[in-house]
Amino acid sequence: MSVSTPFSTSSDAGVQPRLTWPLVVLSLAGLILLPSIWPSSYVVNVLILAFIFAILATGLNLIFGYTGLLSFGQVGFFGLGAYLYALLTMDGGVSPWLSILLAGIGSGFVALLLGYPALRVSRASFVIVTLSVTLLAALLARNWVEITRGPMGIPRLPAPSIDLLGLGTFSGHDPHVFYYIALAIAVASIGAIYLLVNSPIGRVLRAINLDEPLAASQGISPKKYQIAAFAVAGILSGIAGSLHVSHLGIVDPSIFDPYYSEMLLIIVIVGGPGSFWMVVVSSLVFMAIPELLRMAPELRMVLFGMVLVLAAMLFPTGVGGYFEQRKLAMWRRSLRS
Amino acid sequence: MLRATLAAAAVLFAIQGATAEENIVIGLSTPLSGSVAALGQHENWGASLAAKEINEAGGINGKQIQVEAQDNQCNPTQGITSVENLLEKNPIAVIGALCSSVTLAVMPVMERAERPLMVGVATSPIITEQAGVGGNQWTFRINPSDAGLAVALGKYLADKGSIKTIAFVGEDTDYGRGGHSAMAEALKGTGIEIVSADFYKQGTPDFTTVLTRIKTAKPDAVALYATGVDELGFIRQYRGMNIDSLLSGRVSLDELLPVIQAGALEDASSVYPYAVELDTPENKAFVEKFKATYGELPNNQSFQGYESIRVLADALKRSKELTPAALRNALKGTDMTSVTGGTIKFDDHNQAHNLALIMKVKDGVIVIETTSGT
Amino acid sequence: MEFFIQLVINGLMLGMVYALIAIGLSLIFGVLEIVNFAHGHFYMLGATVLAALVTSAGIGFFPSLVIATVAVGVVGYLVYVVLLRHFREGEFDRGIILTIGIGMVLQNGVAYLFGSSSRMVDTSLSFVSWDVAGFFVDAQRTVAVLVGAVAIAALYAVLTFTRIGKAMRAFAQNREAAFIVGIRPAVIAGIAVAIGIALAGLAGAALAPVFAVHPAMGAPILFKVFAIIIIGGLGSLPGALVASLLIGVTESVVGGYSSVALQDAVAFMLMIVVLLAFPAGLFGKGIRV
Amino acid sequence: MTAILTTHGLCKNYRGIKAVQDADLSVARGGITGLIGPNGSGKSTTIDCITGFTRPSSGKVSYDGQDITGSPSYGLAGIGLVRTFQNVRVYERLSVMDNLIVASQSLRAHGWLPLMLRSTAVKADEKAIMQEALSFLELVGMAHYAGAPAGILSYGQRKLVALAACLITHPKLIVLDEPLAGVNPTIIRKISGLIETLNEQGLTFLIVEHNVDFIMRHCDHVIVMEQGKKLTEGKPEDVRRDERVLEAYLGKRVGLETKGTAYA
Repeated sequence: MSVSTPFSTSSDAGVQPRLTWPLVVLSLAGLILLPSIWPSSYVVNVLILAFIFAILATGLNLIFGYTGLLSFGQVGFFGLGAYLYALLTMDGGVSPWLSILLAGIGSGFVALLLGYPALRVSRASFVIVTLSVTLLAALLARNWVEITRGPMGIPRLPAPSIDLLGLGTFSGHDPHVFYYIALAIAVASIGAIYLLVNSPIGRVLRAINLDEPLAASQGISPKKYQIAAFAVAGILSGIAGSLHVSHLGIVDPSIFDPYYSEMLLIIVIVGGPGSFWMVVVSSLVFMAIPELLRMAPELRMVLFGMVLVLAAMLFPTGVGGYFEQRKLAMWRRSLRS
Repeated sequence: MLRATLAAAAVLFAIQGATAEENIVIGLSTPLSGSVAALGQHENWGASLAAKEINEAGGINGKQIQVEAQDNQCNPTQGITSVENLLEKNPIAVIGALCSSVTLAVMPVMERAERPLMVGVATSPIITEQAGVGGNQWTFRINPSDAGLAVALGKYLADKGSIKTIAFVGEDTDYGRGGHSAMAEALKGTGIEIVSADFYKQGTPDFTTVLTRIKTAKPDAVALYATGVDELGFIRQYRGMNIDSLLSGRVSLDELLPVIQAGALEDASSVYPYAVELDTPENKAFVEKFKATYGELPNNQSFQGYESIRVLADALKRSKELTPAALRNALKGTDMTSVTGGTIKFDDHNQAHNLALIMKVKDGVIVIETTSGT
Repeated sequence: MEFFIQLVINGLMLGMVYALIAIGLSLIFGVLEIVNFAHGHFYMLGATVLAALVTSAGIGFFPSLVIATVAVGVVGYLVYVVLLRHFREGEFDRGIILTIGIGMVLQNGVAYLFGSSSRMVDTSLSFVSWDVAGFFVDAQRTVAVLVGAVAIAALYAVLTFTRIGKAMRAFAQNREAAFIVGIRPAVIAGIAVAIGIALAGLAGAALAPVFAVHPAMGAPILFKVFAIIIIGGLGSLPGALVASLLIGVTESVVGGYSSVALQDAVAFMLMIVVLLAFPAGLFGKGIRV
Repeated sequence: MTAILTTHGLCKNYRGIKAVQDADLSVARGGITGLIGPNGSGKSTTIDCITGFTRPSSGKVSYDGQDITGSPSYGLAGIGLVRTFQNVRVYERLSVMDNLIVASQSLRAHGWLPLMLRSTAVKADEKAIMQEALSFLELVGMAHYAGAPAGILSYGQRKLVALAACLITHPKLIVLDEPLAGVNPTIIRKISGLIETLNEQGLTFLIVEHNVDFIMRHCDHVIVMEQGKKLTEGKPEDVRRDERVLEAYLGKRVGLETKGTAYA
């Protein structure tokens, strides 16, 4: 046996079809060109939402799919980032770009602080604590009127703008400009998480998820990695939240709508927890579906509920997990022969 | 996958484009799902009923009005998406968005699209501040603001003379909070004092605590700013506890008929922009038709939806051409009689000043005590 | 002082309501290790069924109460047989995802079928209240609390004296131990789930004449009860009862002396404090009676 | 020989049950120490206390001159103390190679940024680890499975991979919890041989095992536990002849059959 055995070192690359990279580049090119081919601001708006949800879903995928912790705090950090953005730009006079960055860091920092009590006991209590954090954040947004302006929300938020030297300034209030801002931030933050999960750190996260005692016996401190992953997911949520309200132009307590938590969960479950690109694709698909299924909203939610039930019963690993199963089957066959 | 989705979307738009050719499309963005879906449904019903009536009477210069409703879940995100979606259908104007925060989020979108936004239900004063002079030229509001209603109620309560202290209870939304600041402002100098203010979370099932406090403090009146589910729950528990303080505020008495008939709300008063009991021929006809069509009595939302279409139709008829810009100019010159008997005329901030109705429960029925301008 | 005592009375009554829901949730967690995210929606289902029986079918309150409880219990048993039964131990996340899905179907299904507006259920006790030694006691609420107390006492008796009850407790301690009692684990778990869910349905039905009935009523109370079972110790039934009463009283007193907004935050803040001080909750795990 | 690991007065109580009482144990550096005893005699709890998976109620654990009482499990691999588990544990959805790379300590020394960006130093390290992992896999005879997900391996094969994963941490002392249980004779021979070879290279072993044959043949020191206490210790042949040991096993076994159902 020579050293040149083509074993997989990055856990993801072996699972995904080989076409991944050309596909990613092609899709990206497509997304860059899309507004010029199809300039409908409705379509542009739906895609902006999809980019924002892709960031949010990638954050949940990191903490749930890779690290194995089901967090309902992501929407809480999403809202926290949104409020941080609003307060920084409106009350703090900070520029929109810097505010997005600070909103991400701020949300990540709060996640870091909450990680310890949340992870203290069990996975069950982690779920409930993170859920409560979102509920508490919503309560705070509604009732701490002096800071958050309460349910009236904070309107007239600025949007980041692009200053191209010589070409003038493009305001992010124009959906077509904001489209590229959202795309750029999505590519940057999702790309960073891609690097993370495919690095040795990502491997350790998966290991902790698969067998926490074994990892501990090998000198890995599970809590340290879990809290760090929770913080990183918090940063992503904060960035997504600030980006979102800079586009909306207003932040109010409905940013904590449980509907977001439900959608986010469906995106990651159907895409497949721990399957990187499938979750990103799933965000795009699920942001488009409500637009295509604009019939009876209750019926749509019943349908989504059934999707969750079916996914939990039949495909707990989602679409992405399906590829992995196939790969496992292939290995078994090859070993038998 | 993405391509398939986009292709499907393209087909969808193509279909929608075809229908938009013949009719005058008016968009409606309102919550059709979520906790306030029932209110949105009423606005939608009211608007549809008005459109039906106008179409049956020959439409606008022979063209039919088509109301396109989109769900906004009372959430700014869905609000923007719903309006962008409506804009694909080339509407001449959009009615919306019931919730103040959604309305505020949608205003710049409509401004960019250069189409009128007709606000009928949202009460936030910021909407008016931002509209008209020096601001958003495309937003018009027909419902009175919180301030107008609160002034009318404050005057009524002060004239009664018997009320000196008020405990305020409201939901922790723009409706409750906005109502509180408007009341506080309106009661200045009337000799009436707001002794406590409580804001509860929407969907709270239990009001015992705040009611116990009120029962102990014994204010002369309780001003309630609650909606739907919570209002019903509050009033039920309020009556269950035999609290002597008079009930007032913005109580949707129309929806509490069983409680009122049971004699449980005697002497309660309320200020509202609309009441089923309003004694004008237009309103009688409206209530009749609404009930026949939808099986329920109309409420403020259905009335405002109905009125929004009427105001738009009136402007469309006067408009030189059927374009959004011409419609806006026509709207500015609106001077029509409302279903309530009041006059709809937009001020510098595109705010109309319809009537405020003070209603009271007397012998198990709702009577309209006074009407005043706002 | 009188005000304070009144607040405590209110709090204890509210706490009993929480207890009914929390004990069922804790029972299911103890046996299956599943956090039932649909639990609040079964509470809503109980209230909705009762409202339909009383207002539309004209059946009396108490017969309706029994019918609604049994109906919700049967739905719960079916949920176990069709869905939860196929879960293996340790599939914690799948359980949550599944029950969230069930909750979405229930809430939106009811909203689709019956509309999302709220309904009131009137009974002969609706506006009756008593003055007991100067303190106010609401009749309808007293009925709900008594029904709850009877149900909790009955559950205690079942867990202590019957074979199946003992099996449930053994099962919660050690899955294989259930074999000794000679009852199949699937049967034990199925009955535990049915009882737990029926209790939620009972709570909803008993409270329908007190609170407004609408499709979204399940979520807020469920989240509060989550905090309660964490405080009481996941899976501990006495813990659930004590924590429920504790939260009920604390909420009432906090709301009475400060603000209603803070009242809603009490349970969550107390939960975080308990997690920091007693990580396993006040009572630790295990269905003990 | 000096002791690499000692415990003094080790106690562990669970809800009033004394799982381990006053155990004074000592593991000689460079040796193979066997830890035996009937079921429920406290062997597993003892090694859980030693490897940081449970906190002793009282007593002291020293390793390599350091007091490690109550230190968390993850703090021990770094100082050369690793363990395997009774029901073998591997990362089922990771490849066999990745199982070893995760266990390796050296990559974790890098900062997160170089790791994320795979700096040249990280790349070089990774390459070195892969080489090393492969050599350990060859040693245990699993090199041709390097790319396979560990989940497809048989029970015995997993034990081999788990052993290789221990080795890549460069341990001084390996605690093996029933390394031979549930494994076919071929792999028993394989594992026995490996332990022997590695011990010759200077590795110390503490082995919990029921296979008496293995204990007699490979251990140079045996500790017997019964009901949470140390019963006796000594050379395998001496322990074998000890009446008390026989009694403990037989007596307990009888007791187990009646009592067993309560815990089964």
